Amino acid sequence: MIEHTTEVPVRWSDVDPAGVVFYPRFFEWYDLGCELLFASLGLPWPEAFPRYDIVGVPIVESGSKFVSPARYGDVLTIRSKVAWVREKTFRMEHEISVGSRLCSTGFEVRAWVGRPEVARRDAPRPADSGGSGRAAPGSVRPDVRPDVPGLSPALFARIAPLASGRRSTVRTITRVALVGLLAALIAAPAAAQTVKIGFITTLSGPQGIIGEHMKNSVELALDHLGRKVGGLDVEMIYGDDQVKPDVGKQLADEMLKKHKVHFVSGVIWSNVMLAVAPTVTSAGTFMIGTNAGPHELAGKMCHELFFTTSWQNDQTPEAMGKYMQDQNITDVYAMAPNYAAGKDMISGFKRYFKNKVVAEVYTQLGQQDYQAEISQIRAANPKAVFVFYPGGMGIQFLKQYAQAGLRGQIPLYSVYTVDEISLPAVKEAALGQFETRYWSPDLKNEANQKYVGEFRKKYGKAPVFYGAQSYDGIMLIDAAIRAVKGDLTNKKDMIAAMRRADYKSTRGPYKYNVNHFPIENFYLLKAVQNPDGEFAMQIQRTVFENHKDAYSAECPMKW
Amino acid sequence: MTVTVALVLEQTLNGLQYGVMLFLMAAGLTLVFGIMNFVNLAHGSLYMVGAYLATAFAAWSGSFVLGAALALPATLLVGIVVEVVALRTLYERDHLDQVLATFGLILFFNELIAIIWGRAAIYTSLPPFLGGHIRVLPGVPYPAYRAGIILVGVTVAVLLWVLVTRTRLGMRIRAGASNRTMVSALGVNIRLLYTLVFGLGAALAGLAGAMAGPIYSVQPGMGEAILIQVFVVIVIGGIGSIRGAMVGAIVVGMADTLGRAFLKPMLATVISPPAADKAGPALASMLIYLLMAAVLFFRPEGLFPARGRS
Amino acid sequence: MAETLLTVRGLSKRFGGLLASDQVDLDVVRGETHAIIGPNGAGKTTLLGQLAGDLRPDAGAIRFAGRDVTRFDAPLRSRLGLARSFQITSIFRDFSALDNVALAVQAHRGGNFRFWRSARDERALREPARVVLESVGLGARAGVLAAHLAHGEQRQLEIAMALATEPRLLLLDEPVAGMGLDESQQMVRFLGALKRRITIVLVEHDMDAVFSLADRISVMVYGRIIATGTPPEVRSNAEVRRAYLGEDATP
Amino acid sequence: MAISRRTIVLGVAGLLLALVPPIAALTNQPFYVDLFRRMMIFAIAAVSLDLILGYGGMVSFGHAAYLGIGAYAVGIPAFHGIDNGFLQWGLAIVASALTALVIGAISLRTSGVYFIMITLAFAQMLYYLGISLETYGGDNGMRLAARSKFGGPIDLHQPMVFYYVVLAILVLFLVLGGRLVESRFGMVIRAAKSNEPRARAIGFSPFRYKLTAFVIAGSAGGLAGALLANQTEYLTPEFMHWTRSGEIMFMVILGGMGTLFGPVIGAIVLLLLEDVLSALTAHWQIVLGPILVLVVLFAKHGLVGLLRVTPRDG
Repeated sequence: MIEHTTEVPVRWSDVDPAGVVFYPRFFEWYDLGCELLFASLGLPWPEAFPRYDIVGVPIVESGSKFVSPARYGDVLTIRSKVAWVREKTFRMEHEISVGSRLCSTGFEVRAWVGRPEVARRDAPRPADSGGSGRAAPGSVRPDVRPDVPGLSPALFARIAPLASGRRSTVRTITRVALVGLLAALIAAPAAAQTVKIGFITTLSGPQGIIGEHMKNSVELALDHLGRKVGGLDVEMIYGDDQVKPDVGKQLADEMLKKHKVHFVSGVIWSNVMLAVAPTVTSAGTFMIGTNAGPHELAGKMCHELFFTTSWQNDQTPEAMGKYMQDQNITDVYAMAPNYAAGKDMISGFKRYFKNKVVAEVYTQLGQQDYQAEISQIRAANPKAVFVFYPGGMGIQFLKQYAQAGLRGQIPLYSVYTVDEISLPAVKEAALGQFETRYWSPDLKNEANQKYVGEFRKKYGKAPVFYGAQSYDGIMLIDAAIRAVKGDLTNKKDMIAAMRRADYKSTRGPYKYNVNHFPIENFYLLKAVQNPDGEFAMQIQRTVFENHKDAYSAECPMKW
Repeated sequence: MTVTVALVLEQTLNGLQYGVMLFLMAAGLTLVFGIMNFVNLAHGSLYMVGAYLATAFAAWSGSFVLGAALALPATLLVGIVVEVVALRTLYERDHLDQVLATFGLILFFNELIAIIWGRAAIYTSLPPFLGGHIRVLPGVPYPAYRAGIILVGVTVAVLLWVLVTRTRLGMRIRAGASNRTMVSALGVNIRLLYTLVFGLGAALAGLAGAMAGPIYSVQPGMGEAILIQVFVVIVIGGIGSIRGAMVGAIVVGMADTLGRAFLKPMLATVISPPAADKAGPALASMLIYLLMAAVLFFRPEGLFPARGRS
Repeated sequence: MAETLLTVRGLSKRFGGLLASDQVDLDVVRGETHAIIGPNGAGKTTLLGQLAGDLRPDAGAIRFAGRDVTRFDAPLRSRLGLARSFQITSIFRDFSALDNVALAVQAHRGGNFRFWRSARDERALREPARVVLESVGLGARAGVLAAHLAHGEQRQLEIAMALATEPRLLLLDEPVAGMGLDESQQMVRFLGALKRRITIVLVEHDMDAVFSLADRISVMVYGRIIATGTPPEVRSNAEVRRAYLGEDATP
Repeated sequence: MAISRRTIVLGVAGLLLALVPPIAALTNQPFYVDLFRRMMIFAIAAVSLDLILGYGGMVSFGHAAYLGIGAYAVGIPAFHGIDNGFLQWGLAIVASALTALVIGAISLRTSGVYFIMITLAFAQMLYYLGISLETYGGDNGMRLAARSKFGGPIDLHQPMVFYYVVLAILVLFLVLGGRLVESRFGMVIRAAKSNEPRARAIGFSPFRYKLTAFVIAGSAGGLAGALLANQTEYLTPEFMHWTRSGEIMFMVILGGMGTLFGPVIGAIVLLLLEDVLSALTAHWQIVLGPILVLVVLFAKHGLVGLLRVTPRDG
């Protein structure tokens, strides 16, 4: 779509005594943005209006939302674009930000107002003009009417050169061209639009296996949608963040500025998500998270353009806490790696587990040998052990726990430790292990059975929740684009569509919380061995129904 | 949590076992380092190759011992091929170039393994006959497999000691450690000696990998997780000295294990328990680095510097 | 008796079982050229190392120009005017000949914490260096990379570097070792001229060079000095002949 | 004379880098401004490491520690609402200088591989310290609320302005570095690298000068860290991980040790290689690994060495 960016320093005259911009100034800047956009199309108002006998493009309706204050000395970036063009009016949308910090979003609906007598005299009258009498100044010219919605290819072909700015043809084109031009340049791309989706995950290194599952699930989703998302051709751009936040941010910048993607999705790790999400949303693009759910994004950093198809990090341990509380287990020995997610897990567990926690032990990130900790557990002889050990750490802990003979003596409960990636590597060492999760391969709903079945057929192994979340992410985007009939510029309606989450999710139907985190069920799963010898996780019971995360209250968004 | 004598003894045993594990890795590294003055970051990759090969052979042959036995010569072969192809020309170069070249090898091996076996960790299990527990202490069952590791580690130490001190090859190795140029001047086919020593180092790493397979996670990149700790061991022990590697391994093994087990309770007696809860884990993970800095401060060449002032 | 510049008392140094210096006493008079000879492995280089401050003696004391320098390290002794050359040529191979000598001048000028002005443009360093280079006959080779100098030229460069520090005592460790006949004669001629200006301790195997340069000679065997005297005295000393020519030394 | 040739090359390099933003604006590819700015920031870190690695022969395997310190010197004040640029960057330089002084004083007592290992150890200690700093996000790291503020025209939120600030600092470092390595101070550390026993024999006691060089390199690394924090607007202890130190070392070696422009070229080539290769295949490391080995085997003096015709003078 047509877009134009300009930069304006905030001058002393724009601010009130407190140094904060006086709000009406934003409307002047919107007007400036609109004017410069026209100029960028080779139609500066002072020159275009007399040439096409246009009095002006007065504002019929305007509004603005103020997100954060701009101050004296800031340099504002004003991004203006034409949202749509109708018979008599067209809508401009603006965003004003300081660097990457959004200050305000606004819109103007403007009308064409032509000068009546002069126009009739020398303007060639298109066949279907059907003039409806004199257009009083201020009223709109009935004959200035391209056929709605798109423009006839012939007329478009004639004025297309204008877009490339060749001066010679301008004088011969009539006033109709002015309207036709805008409509054509706006409408045309929408028709042949390809939706670009950037997907950031980890593809190299040991954790690359998770990224592989996510990428496979996205590709499977595209197969199920006939390689079209929301009816539009789709271009996927994958990025390998190498588990580094600054690489993740650089990928996001590349996708936003170089590839100009419409959606960014994926991201496994909380620290990468905290670097990527704000970058994407402040650039006015949708961020559809498919794994990491740090509490900051569920709380004060929630954003209307951020949705996740996974969960908030604390919800899964909360479910385990509730289950163990309901079973009135006490004397629990809690363990996790010594990093932010580890602490989140244990605090989430204790939010619902009120009985006695014998000990809270944090081990070194990436530790291999847990024999010392296992001896401590045996000495403490607790009634149950609750752990969080993702990836390689989990495999090592489970093996060593079983090898130390504790598997039979002290029941082990865990979160994000036993999954379809680690299970094949530990097998019987995890038999009988309890985990809580929002999803499981054996969840009985039509979408999930299709996903699990097709994934197994195409990739020859069981899918894992990282994949299910990514599959849902694509489906969510598809539903949103379908709801706005392919008009990717209509973010307002896409947000509304996404909030309804009316797509067939692998977890079954769910609703969104105010902070765009799912309100969903959580189940207790157990590692069992199927008759055919394969180890799998099976749902035992539902722990939470429509469980909300604990941070949504902090989110300022209300809808 | 009461700190009973049995617990202290058990943790000491754990420390010993972890030390022996580190020694298996450190022996090969310090040998290559001492003889050829060669910094081999890819030693961790040979450890990984050993673990993968042992698991594959064990699955194919059905017996863990056979698997490990086959993995040794295979890793030896891989080591020799790598030495001849890439590393042979680097002995004269300075440590910086060796670090860069061997880091390139790490990247290569990790991706190669990921391509052949896939990125996910592969399944390994304890050998059935070592699956049980032995009553080392009353009331404290100790995993038989880990006792096995101690046994293997000690045997390897003794064999290495015999090889280095009692055999002709060992004499050349010790001479090479103290003065490389002199050894080559005396007509020893130094090129063959280097290849043999590198192969021996690779075999030792392969053995360590085979032993580690069942208890650690066998996945691409497993070598790097232990690499830094092994370097700490050989630096504390004194580069090039087998004795140094043994002592260094036990010291680091003990310090790391006992630190993780008792540092927090000990700290809690000195500072407030919540502060100890916070400081304990962080300090425990820094412990071996503090240890190394302290040792180097007092003995800049490690505890048993094998290298003469060449 | 002229003032003694260097006095060594009871100097001993042990490497494991080997006693490299065994209670060595030595006096070097200012202005003299004192040679130290002895069979290979007699401990000459170890003695020189202790005098220069590279090796720390196990026992004994070294006094230089009236000060006890036993505890001083090599850089400090050098700054006190005790310069040395090495048995195995040791120069700054990737610097030009002139740079090598200029560095020696700079070491003694001090003021090394200067970060802006290029050292190669400072006349105060380059001129004295060029003069010393000329004096050893390497004037024409100033710009050549040290690594590219011939073996003999590198030995001359080492001496030039020592001289550039304006030393009061020069420790020379086998200056003519590995040189061709005419090269060593040229070096001996050079040292002959030098010995008038500066006190020299000369460790050397080439007897022609020793007897043509040395005012006094000390003979060292198995870490001990068994005789000191003028060249004729030492030549006729039975003890020396037995040590040098084996048991049945006939006069 | 070498100096003029160096000024010419400096001028050309500066010009080329200065042209990137206008070209990016013309081709409507603003992304390349960010990409090249990130490369220049790592080039600054590489040049600072080259001072002690290439010229001083001190193989510090923990130089990323100063990147981390510099980044947190911006992040922590910003967290408490202080986003004055001069204060933050000043703190970055001072804090990393002090850390370098402590680490250097202990490490420089050792040499060879022991020096490599002890510098690595200190950096890992700071890495684990960073992970346990819960108030500042620990392992998750921390968002930088706003980029350093300097007032007036220098507003880092403007991609172009920030780009030219970084370019100016890089050029400044190259000029200062060029002078420093030729100065009396530079000659001492280069002599100590070339032949330490000989340097001691002619009267230098190199420890003080090597330590000073270590501190200078550390503080420069700290400034690079401050720039990196502003570039990514996000900081994590992972900046200090030993693999990051390895990356900076590779840039110096790849480009050419003991030259000023080597590290700049090394930084650009390595980061471009990573960016391009990772876009091509998920198994990009199987290509990068052997490339590193080949560079070590055949390009002894790094890429600059390949370009330079005359042998490198002292």
